Amino acid sequence: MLIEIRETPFDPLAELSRYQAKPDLHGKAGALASFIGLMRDHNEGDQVSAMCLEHYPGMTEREIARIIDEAQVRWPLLDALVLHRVGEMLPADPIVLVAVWSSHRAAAFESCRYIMEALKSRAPFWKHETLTDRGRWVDRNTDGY
Amino acid sequence: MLIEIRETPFDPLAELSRYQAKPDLHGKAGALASFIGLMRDHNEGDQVSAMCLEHYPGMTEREIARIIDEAQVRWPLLDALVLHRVGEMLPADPIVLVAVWSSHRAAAFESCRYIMEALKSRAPFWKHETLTDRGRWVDRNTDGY
Amino acid sequence: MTIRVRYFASLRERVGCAEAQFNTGTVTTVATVWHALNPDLALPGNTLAAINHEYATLDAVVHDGDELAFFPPVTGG
Amino acid sequence: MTIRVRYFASLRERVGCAEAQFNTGTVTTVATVWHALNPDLALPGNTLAAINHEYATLDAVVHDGDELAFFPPVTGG
Repeated sequence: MLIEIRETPFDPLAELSRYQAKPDLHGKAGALASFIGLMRDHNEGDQVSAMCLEHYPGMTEREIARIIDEAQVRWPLLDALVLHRVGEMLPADPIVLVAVWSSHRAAAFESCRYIMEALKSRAPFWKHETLTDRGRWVDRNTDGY
Repeated sequence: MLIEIRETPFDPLAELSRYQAKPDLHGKAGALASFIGLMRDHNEGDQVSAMCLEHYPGMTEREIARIIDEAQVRWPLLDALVLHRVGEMLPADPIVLVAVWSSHRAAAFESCRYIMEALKSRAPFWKHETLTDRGRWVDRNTDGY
Repeated sequence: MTIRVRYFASLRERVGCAEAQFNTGTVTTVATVWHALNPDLALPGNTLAAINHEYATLDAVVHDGDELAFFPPVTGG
Repeated sequence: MTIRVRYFASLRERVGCAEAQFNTGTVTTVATVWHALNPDLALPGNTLAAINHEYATLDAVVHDGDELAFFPPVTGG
């Protein structure tokens, strides 16, 4: 299990490839469900040219770890990987990667979505968007279900 | 949108990287949900040393295309990629990749799972497993919900 | 009229061939083709059928030049 | 006792500082610390609080050495 907050751009698919090479997943994992959140160039009808993601170092990692623990109680998971970007970023930049390995697909699908939704509602991150003429804090996440 | 049946091993994460570079997704896609099915070295309590996947060329591709069409009616999707392996394979080999791009995460999560479940119940593929002492046809897929 | 008939996976092994041709002068359904070609083998209850790459029921009518396929439950993914 | 207080994101901007220290001799709750430090600013209704990196309610008691954080609804992912 790995949780990391990244201050520089990362390639989620390359990270996933690297992590997936772990020998204990070989032949055991039948299912890998993953979600990648990417920065859009528009939000709520406005063009967004840049974004800055703030977080609460320490609490963020602990909250994500608690979320993964909860998922491991509910589903038989083999492994999980969560990477999250902070700092200044541009449209199309990857923001978050959530990946879950399991023997079977139902556990992988459901726990991946569970982790992602819990992260969005509980992990202490805050987005500040740069629009054409001003900046603004995103005031809440939309519901994902 | 791309659907391909592959007769040789493929790297789903590398394929996903290549596909994701499409310029029309840049800045538009906020969510990429993907599922990768991998060959396990065990099934129903038996060790599995190899597997052969048969399909019905032509119908397989058409049925997957129909499934993606159905998903596009139900959810606002930006793009979809489905790759499926056929022929002889070994444990840990990727079998299937389903990836969906959307503006928002709910559509990506739900349509990815929908496509995967519909593929498992309708796309004409058949698995033949090689066990330690014999071969056997997998007689049905388990329910994924 | 001529129908191209195909069998897949375990059903191909039970029937003993991958492909057959069926000729008839009358209106014919999926089930009729099976029984005519396999008089000694009851159609397994879970068999699926497709006409021209599209799922079909056992009472669907087949036409000249159609490709009719019989196969067991699918197990891909 | 001494409490380390932290503010994040839009709440940090409203309060005008990222970090403060609060000293008291009596038993204190999350809400009491806010009001003592920000007498002119009502606690926004959607504010979240955490004690030592764990979510806490406004009536939770803080202890000597605790780190208490106030922040708006989270918007990561």
